Amino acid sequence: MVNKVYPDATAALDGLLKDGMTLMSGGFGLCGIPEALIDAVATSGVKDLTVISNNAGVDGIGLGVMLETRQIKKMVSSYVGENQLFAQQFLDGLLTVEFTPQGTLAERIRAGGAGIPAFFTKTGVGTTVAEGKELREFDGAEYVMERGLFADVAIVHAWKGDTEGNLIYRKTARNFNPMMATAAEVTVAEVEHLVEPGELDPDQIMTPGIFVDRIIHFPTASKHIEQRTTRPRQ
Amino acid sequence: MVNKVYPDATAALDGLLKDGMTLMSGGFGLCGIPEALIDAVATSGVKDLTVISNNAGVDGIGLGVMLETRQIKKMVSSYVGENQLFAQQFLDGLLTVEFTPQGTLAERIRAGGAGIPAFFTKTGVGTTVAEGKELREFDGAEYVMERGLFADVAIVHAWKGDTEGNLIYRKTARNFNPMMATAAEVTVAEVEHLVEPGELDPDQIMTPGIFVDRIIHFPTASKHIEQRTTRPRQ
Amino acid sequence: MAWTRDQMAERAARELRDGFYVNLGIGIPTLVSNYIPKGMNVQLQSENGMLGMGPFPYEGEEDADLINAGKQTVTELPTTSFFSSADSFAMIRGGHINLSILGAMQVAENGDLANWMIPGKMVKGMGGAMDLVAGVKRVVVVMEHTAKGKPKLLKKCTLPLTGTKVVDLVITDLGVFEIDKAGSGGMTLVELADGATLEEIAENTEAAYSVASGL
Amino acid sequence: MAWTRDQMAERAARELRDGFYVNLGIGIPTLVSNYIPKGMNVQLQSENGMLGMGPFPYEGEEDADLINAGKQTVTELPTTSFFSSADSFAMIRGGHINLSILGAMQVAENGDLANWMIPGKMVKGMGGAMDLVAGVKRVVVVMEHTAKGKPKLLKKCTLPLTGTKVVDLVITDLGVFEIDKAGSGGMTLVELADGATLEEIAENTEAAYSVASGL
Repeated sequence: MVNKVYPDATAALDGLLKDGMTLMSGGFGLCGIPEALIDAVATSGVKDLTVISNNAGVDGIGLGVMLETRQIKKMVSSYVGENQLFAQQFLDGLLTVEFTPQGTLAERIRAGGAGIPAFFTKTGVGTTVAEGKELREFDGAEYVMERGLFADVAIVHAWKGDTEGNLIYRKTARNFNPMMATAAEVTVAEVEHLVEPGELDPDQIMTPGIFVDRIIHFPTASKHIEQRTTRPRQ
Repeated sequence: MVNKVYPDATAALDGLLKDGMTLMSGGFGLCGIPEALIDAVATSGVKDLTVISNNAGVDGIGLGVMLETRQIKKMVSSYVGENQLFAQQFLDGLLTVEFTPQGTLAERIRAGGAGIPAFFTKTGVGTTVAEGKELREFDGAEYVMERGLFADVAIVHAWKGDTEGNLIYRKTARNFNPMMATAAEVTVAEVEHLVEPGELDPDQIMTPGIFVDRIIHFPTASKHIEQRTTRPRQ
Repeated sequence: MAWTRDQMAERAARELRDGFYVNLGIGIPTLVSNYIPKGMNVQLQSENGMLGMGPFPYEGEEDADLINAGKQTVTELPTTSFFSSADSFAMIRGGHINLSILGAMQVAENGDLANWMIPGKMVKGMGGAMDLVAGVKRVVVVMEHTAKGKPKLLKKCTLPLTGTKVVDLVITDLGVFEIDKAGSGGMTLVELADGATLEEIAENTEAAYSVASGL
Repeated sequence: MAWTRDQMAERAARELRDGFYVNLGIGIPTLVSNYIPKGMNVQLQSENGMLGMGPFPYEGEEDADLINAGKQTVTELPTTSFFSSADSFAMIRGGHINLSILGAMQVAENGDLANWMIPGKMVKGMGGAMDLVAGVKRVVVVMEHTAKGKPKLLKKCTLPLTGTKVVDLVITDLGVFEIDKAGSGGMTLVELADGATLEEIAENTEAAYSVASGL
């Protein structure tokens, strides 16, 4: 019987990492990022990575770790403003970035996973984002053609998962994780709660197990908060 | 305060129906079809409809009702084989049909709701489905361009809904309902269980209330079974 | 002498591998689920929005909200998940299903497939067949070798196509044929059914094919 | 004399209607939520995947899995739903959000908007801004009338654009301007802020604009 469950992040990534590969990493800011898997990629020493991720972590946390180790050659992101090291490496010419509007990024990833090589969107028409891309009119409005994205490996974080690879995300930690899980040759998931098949309601499964090749139980996610905002008790 | 809850299907469709309009109707076969809303459209007498629905019901049930009343001018469907009356009206030239592969149909509806006017797919390349459509090569494979679909009114069936319009579907009754809910000027939902906001788990809501304009409580859905298949008890 | 429907399904089941996600068409392909080897984990996808399809329910336990792509009542398994039609076909189109086993009216020597309409007859529609053959990595056809005495394995399909260069393997009541759909290797007869002869196949096949060594 | 940030937010809140689904950008637009009239049902969308965004949590009740697009901890409401980024931007791109209120560096008289990068400075990225202005039906900009004494309402934006012909209304500390983004009506000054004068606006505006009758 195929066993998708691995003892830890390093074991789960064994054999998957190659210099120059393309990696998708879930999360929005530090919310819902695959912490353990990112750390294991950093520890592995794999380099010249193209990383597709909405953000680039913050200094020392999340993808920020891989910036410290200079493993990233190129980022495909919508916003990297929280990271000083990123700014410095970018200005020093050590890494490049392909800025993609957040919704276009999400849709490109979904398209990649759904067998759609290209689609048209209004987003970015008339801006630098559309430069060099095909423009086209439909029903009197102008659209730009964007391409699907597909990675060698996707790493995602979920709240619950079963040994079959079925995943459920929690609140806004869902974000880019479900699409990325569909858009890579191999998808590795870390879950806060690992359960047996049958323990998840089949109507509530957000990522069916078909998309998940390897899974680890990671109950100790640190889940950093970037902007801790509160209101006074009344 | 805007009130989305209507007393019955006829009230919920009041003012929305016009001859020659385009209607999306959820369901796969007779599973998850908006029974009450279909019956109310039939009773209304509106005619010359273009109906986008994966199937056309069976004789006397679901969209089959609207075939009896000859209200449908054109169907956009992937499979209509369960319906004798459909066959007869088609052969008599009383209605036309635009056959669309099931996955392309689902994706065209999703695209329409997601602001994507067109996308490329491998499905149908080299077949009659691709005739007259743009073909294009990406990374060595050939694809056909398909257009998004958007309707004047969508009618959908859900298991649970709240008065805000948030919907949850049950098992394979989900099918085309979630996409159709996003792809019309006005979406009307019938739900088996109508609850107050806060009673649905926000992580489990499949159609956010933003997509639902009107909703009715329909606890008495008859839910026909087309192929009752069973196995002997051992 | 030739394979029965069940023998054809049994042969098709030998294409399954542990961990596979598989879509089975209606007819003989549905029978394949009876021959999944014990201990092998194979999950069946139903394109109306279900992965991990279980057997038919016991009488009285049918659920109208729980049907397969053939509109038959089915059951859940512990592994089951449900999803929308858009997500289901994203799964299919995106190449995530390992194997599709389906029936056919005609298969051409280059892998072209026709299985959805006969001109002049009422057209029922292609359902999800075009999506499946275009999207699934490996497509296995299970069909009778002939229809009313006429070959179904042809040089070129005469019926409207479901897909072009999509079929990898054809299992008929007379034998098994591999098709090099991506290359120029054409069609090769790789197995004979019990009691079938090379002559019988030659007489009933229009398509050009090689015969694997050892047959 | 001119409007304060809160007065600008209060004015922007007058663009809300009962039943609206609204996306608020960071900065002054965030303050708009303080001025939603009592009894009016307005649901806030956060593009990272949430509809029905509640206020900041009480101290000690922050949830790292529950943040808004500004990465701030927020709370749920009874109306809340969560979804993926793809579904969130399908909602935005598909025109389902009634109103987007956001900040800007520059707005041109034809509705062009620049709010994401300054050449020569480190580029942080556009986040969801381009999707919002392209997809949301009605786009309201709230911004200071000038930056370091220089006009921000221009004949043509000099900074890289976020979107072309996307802005419907601009609320500054000096007044309110309508833009006929789809037609040829150009920009019209429709309200003066408390204490602002036509002369003050004329001196601080590069864009061509008409003045509504009655001002």
